[in-house]
Amino acid sequence: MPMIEMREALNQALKEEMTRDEKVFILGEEVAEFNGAYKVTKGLLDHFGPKRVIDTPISESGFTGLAVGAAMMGLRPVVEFMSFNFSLVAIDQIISNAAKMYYMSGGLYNIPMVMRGPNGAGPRVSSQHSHNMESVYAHFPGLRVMAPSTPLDAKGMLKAAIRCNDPVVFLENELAYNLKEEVPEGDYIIPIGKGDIKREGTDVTIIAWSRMMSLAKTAAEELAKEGINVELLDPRTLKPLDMPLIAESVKKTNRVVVVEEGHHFSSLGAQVAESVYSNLFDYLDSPIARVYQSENPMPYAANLEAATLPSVEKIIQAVKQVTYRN
Amino acid sequence: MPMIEMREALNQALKEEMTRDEKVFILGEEVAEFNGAYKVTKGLLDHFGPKRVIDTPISESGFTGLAVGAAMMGLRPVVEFMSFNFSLVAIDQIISNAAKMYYMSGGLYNIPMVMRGPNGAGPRVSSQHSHNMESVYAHFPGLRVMAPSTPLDAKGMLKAAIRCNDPVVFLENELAYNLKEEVPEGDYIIPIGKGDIKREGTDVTIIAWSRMMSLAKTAAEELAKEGINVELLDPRTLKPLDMPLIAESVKKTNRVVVVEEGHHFSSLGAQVAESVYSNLFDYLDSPIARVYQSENPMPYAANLEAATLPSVEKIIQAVKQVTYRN
Amino acid sequence: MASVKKEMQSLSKEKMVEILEKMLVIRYFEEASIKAYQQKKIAGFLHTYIGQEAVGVGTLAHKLPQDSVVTTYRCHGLALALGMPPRDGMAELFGKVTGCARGKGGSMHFFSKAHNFLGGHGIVGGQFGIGIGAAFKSNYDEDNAVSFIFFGDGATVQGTLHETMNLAALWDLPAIFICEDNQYGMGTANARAIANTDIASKAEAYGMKGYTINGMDLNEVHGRMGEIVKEVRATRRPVLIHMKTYRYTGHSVSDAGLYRSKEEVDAYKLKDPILAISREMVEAKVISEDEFKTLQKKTKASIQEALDFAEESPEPPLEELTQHVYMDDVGNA
Amino acid sequence: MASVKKEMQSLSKEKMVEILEKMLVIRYFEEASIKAYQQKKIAGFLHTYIGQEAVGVGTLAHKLPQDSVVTTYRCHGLALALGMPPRDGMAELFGKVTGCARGKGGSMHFFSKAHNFLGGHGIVGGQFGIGIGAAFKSNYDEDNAVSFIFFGDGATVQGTLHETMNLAALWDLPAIFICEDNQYGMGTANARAIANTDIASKAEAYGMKGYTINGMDLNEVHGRMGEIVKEVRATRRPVLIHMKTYRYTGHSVSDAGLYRSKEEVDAYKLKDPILAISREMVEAKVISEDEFKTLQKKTKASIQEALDFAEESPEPPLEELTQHVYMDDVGNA
Ligand SMILES: Cc1ncc(C[n+]2csc(CCOP(=O)(O)OP(=O)(O)O)c2C)c(N)n1
Ligand SMILES: Cc1ncc(C[n+]2csc(CCOP(=O)(O)OP(=O)(O)O)c2C)c(N)n1
Ligand SMILES: [Mg+2]
Ligand SMILES: [Mg+2]
Repeated sequence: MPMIEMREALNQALKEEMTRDEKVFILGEEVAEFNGAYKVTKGLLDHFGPKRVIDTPISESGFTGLAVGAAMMGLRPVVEFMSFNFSLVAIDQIISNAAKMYYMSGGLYNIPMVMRGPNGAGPRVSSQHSHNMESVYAHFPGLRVMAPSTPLDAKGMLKAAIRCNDPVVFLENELAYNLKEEVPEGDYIIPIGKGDIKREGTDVTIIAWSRMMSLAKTAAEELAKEGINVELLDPRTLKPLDMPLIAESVKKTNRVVVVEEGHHFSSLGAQVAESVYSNLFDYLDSPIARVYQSENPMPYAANLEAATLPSVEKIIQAVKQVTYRN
Repeated sequence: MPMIEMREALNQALKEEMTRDEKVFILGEEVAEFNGAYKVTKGLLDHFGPKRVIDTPISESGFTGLAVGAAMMGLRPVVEFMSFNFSLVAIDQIISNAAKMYYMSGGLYNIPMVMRGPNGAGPRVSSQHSHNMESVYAHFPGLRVMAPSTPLDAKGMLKAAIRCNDPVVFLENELAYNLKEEVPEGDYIIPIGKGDIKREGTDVTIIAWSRMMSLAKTAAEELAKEGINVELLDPRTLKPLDMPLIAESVKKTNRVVVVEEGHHFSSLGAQVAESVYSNLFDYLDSPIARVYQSENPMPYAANLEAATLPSVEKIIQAVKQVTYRN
Repeated sequence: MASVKKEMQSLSKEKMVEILEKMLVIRYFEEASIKAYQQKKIAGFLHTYIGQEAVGVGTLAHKLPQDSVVTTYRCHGLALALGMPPRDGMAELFGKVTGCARGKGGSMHFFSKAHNFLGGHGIVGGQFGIGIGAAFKSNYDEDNAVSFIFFGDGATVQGTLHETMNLAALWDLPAIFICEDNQYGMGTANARAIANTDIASKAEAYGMKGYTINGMDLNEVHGRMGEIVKEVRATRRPVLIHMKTYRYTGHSVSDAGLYRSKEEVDAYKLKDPILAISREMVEAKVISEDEFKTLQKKTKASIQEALDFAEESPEPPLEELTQHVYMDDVGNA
Repeated sequence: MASVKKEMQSLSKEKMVEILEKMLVIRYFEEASIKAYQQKKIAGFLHTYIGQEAVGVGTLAHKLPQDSVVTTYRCHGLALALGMPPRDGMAELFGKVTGCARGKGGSMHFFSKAHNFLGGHGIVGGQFGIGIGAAFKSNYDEDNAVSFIFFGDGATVQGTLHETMNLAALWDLPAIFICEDNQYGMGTANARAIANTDIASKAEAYGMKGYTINGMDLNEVHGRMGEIVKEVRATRRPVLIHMKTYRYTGHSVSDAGLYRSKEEVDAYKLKDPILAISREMVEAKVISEDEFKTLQKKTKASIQEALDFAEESPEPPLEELTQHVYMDDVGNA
């Protein structure tokens, strides 16, 4: 299998799905002639032409709304947000329209639509360009939320998202676009709602997604040297969560660390922890530890940025806390 | 002390603060000539004139942005959202601008601004008009979030919010505007960050805010008849949470029910529960029970709407669950 | 039919009667819904279309099956103009499972797949994108459709109008933006909300054509919209229409309307579009006075039938509570 | 000074030299920042103002102390035009605590309270509201100020422009909307994004005045903005200015600029605003060739000083991480 980057894996997913179904089209800022701000859509304009690969003006609310309407009429739009920070100016279309349409029309109009793009901190891009949006989008029923951590997952998950008949928020990560992995050529699907054990272990379960899984992997390797055997669980789909998989792992390890890149308060990480506490209370040998961004907007300065974000060290620290190895 | 409605208590707070500080002004749809969609601003135009009580066009993003700019230049705007559902079209101004400004300007520009209006379900207003926004706004550092449950609290809290030098999201509730209570005339403050025990009890702590506290009160009365002695804790400020008060109560009762009107996933209620679990693990005699909206957009039909929302019965059920009285 | 205004002369008697009947259906439906609201059979918001009937009926007379329509919460009139059976609408207002949105949407969220009626939307300006999306689809599939996008005067100052008019003009989308200017957004007269109240003139900023039409005059609406729809269908260029109209009732049933005078309202009622066109048709002997009365009776009866149907229909079963949240089943949802 | 263009004739020599110097400061600052970026002293996004200097300097020459200014992420030039010391800006780019935003904002978020410079904003269109808010404050306090709101051509299709121009026009806010049309929004030529590229013509939709100005010509910018600012200060009516300009570098340092030809860029460089005005001043004997060279040297040295300062300054102390999140201490925060 060829070793390819995350961006290329996503590109393959788009290309294969657009080939399979001519109702699929992609639109967003710089996706066509510029080949995508992060090159995820590279070559698609050449291959599919300007009817299906569409550069938009900087009108997120307008073109997201357009996608909702096109989806109601039977097309299957893929909206690229240059980054999910810019989804904030379009969020009413996502929450009031895309998420509610199927329900409030009594089942008449479903919205087969994917919204994708980088989420979370970029490198040194400061306060307005570093939002983690999973906690917001996962809050509202009507949306699915997915966030791959590896190229292999990314391809199969994006294909599942495009085939889904409901609106999917698909969160990528700028700092992970160049992650490399062997990825099968051709068609395969990673189903929505299925998590994955990225490393088997016995002492503690780290639940982490998107770029945080890479950090968790490094932490697990470090910890192995100290004799702590970490299980790594990637939910992959953030909503709905794969609770059966989480339960299975927690019943085995009895200790949990939840790692998220974003803010902690009223967050997806809080939800994961709360779900574990409430459903698996008797299996827990220690309180869950959480790793997350510090409680401030993202600063620009290198030292402050580093101090804000989760790190391998912080994850190791958290594992030691729940395993009482401090 | 006169018995007054919630809307009148809020009105007094506005009037007193506008009298105290001429930098305070209010703007929003129908706040002036129409006296407010829910009459919270009644009489303010007559009293303060059109310079300080301003009807806006239906341009939430525009006038919220205007308020941010005015705040940077030293004014103290109070923005009324006719409902917090409409804050979604302005949310980029709230999150990217209001919440980040003080930090990203390195402390040069603080934003003394209050955004207020009804939050949560109205009566039979269906999918797009029933959002609970506390879980979203509480997620982002830079904002304070407050949600009074009684007229007395409402007045003192809104006064504190207006005097705050940071942006405050102040969540009222349409169905609670006519709640009546004795409220002192004249000045008093309920400080930001201070919760309140609305009823002392020994068997279980119900943590609830805004309109849910009324339901919890009724539930507590019912439960008292069955010999279950409920403590009612209203955090009042949702961010920052009054964790010392919560800890004190939980250490006493050892059992917790968290009630929120909104959706449960990645929510403020999840956060409250998680905070209790993580900080007070050893004091809990049973897993926390949560009461919340069912996982669907708000339907219009009377029976479905009722089934969606938390109810006194569901709260009683949850209390029985954590006290093992089923 | 010599004395019927030029615009209508080309229509058959049947077509003219159909148009008149639709206006009556809307009027009676809305009047009945207000009554039912007062009887607490309907709850939440209720925004009626009374006074604006000529706009919806005159415009949508030109809709072809492949065309689509989207509007605001003030959506009953357009649904009925499209031919939605009154019972489907009334049952929706009553929150019954037989309603056009299975009782889940309510007054603000009528939908009809049979007519490509893309809703009833509660967020001011929230429907613009949907409308241009339908127009986009039409170009994508080359199906010759146009998209009718209705909105209020108050909505002209929402940012999405600007974004979507630009997109439509930039991409040659066959979108017909129709501002139903009833002169108020809730209690705000539009001169207090819109810096330049000549709404058609805003088209120029996007290189679009703009038209102003007297929305109280069925003849004018029908005639001019006929030409405009034909033009858009052919050129694929979006247009902006400023329809001057008026709502007789409050913004919603709970609005006492203190921001405008009784005289103002009464003056508009004298220009009532139904009154005007029915008189004209009687005078031109398209129908007799008796035929008109029969039509009124028949229409009223159909609304009564709708009320009975709504009354007798069941509420949605409780299992539906969490149905239609997602179309796809997903493993661990 | 007979041969200096009419617009500048009223200026003293000192004022003219000051204007030229500001343009040089910006040019050298930006060139130095690109170099420092390549040396990895600066990270994240870096959007330079090279080519657009005449717009900022020519416009802000008319700013009074009480006036305010807000712009996009392409904010270094305006900060320097206002008189922010280059070291404050360079230290910010280096992420140092001595920077104008204590190293917390970075390239996109310059601020200066001394100049009412309300930032540097990263969200396209995010600054419009701030700008009209400052204008609102000026009317509220009757302080006679005006508000300068800069934005790119790409931002003209964000909904908030529409909302804020309407509000400014409706409420007579002294806001000067200045579109710096450098012809591209990232890789998108503006004809591919804007349905009607005659941006000044959009003012009409709000009953505002619109003006088109050659932003490569310092004389024209300075002269016409002088009149316009005076007009707005007096009338309190907002205006929309279409400044035609060009950026020489990529959208940000990481952009190779493949969407436009070298010829196109070179053609603009021939119209370079600094070259033009300095030649004119030398020809008109406002300054001598030597004086100009001295000015260049002096300016370069000041930028070197700024680089040294930035280099030597400390990073923000770690305690600052969670400072400036809130101004007020709150009990249990
Ligand atoms: C974004 C948003 N802001 C505010 C509201 C509340 N609201 C509902 S209708 C309305 C007035 C709209 O007036 P107009 O567009 O003229 O339509 P009309 O009701 O007159 O048909 C307002 C302010 C809303 N639904 N959405
Ligand atoms: C709402 C939003 N969408 C997208 C972006 C990404 N983005 C940053 S700059 C830019 C282009 C802006 O072009 P223009 O307004 O012409 O300004 P210029 O960079 O040319 O000065 C884009 C698309 C953003 N920052 N904000
Ligand atoms: Mg109106
Ligand atoms: Mg540009």
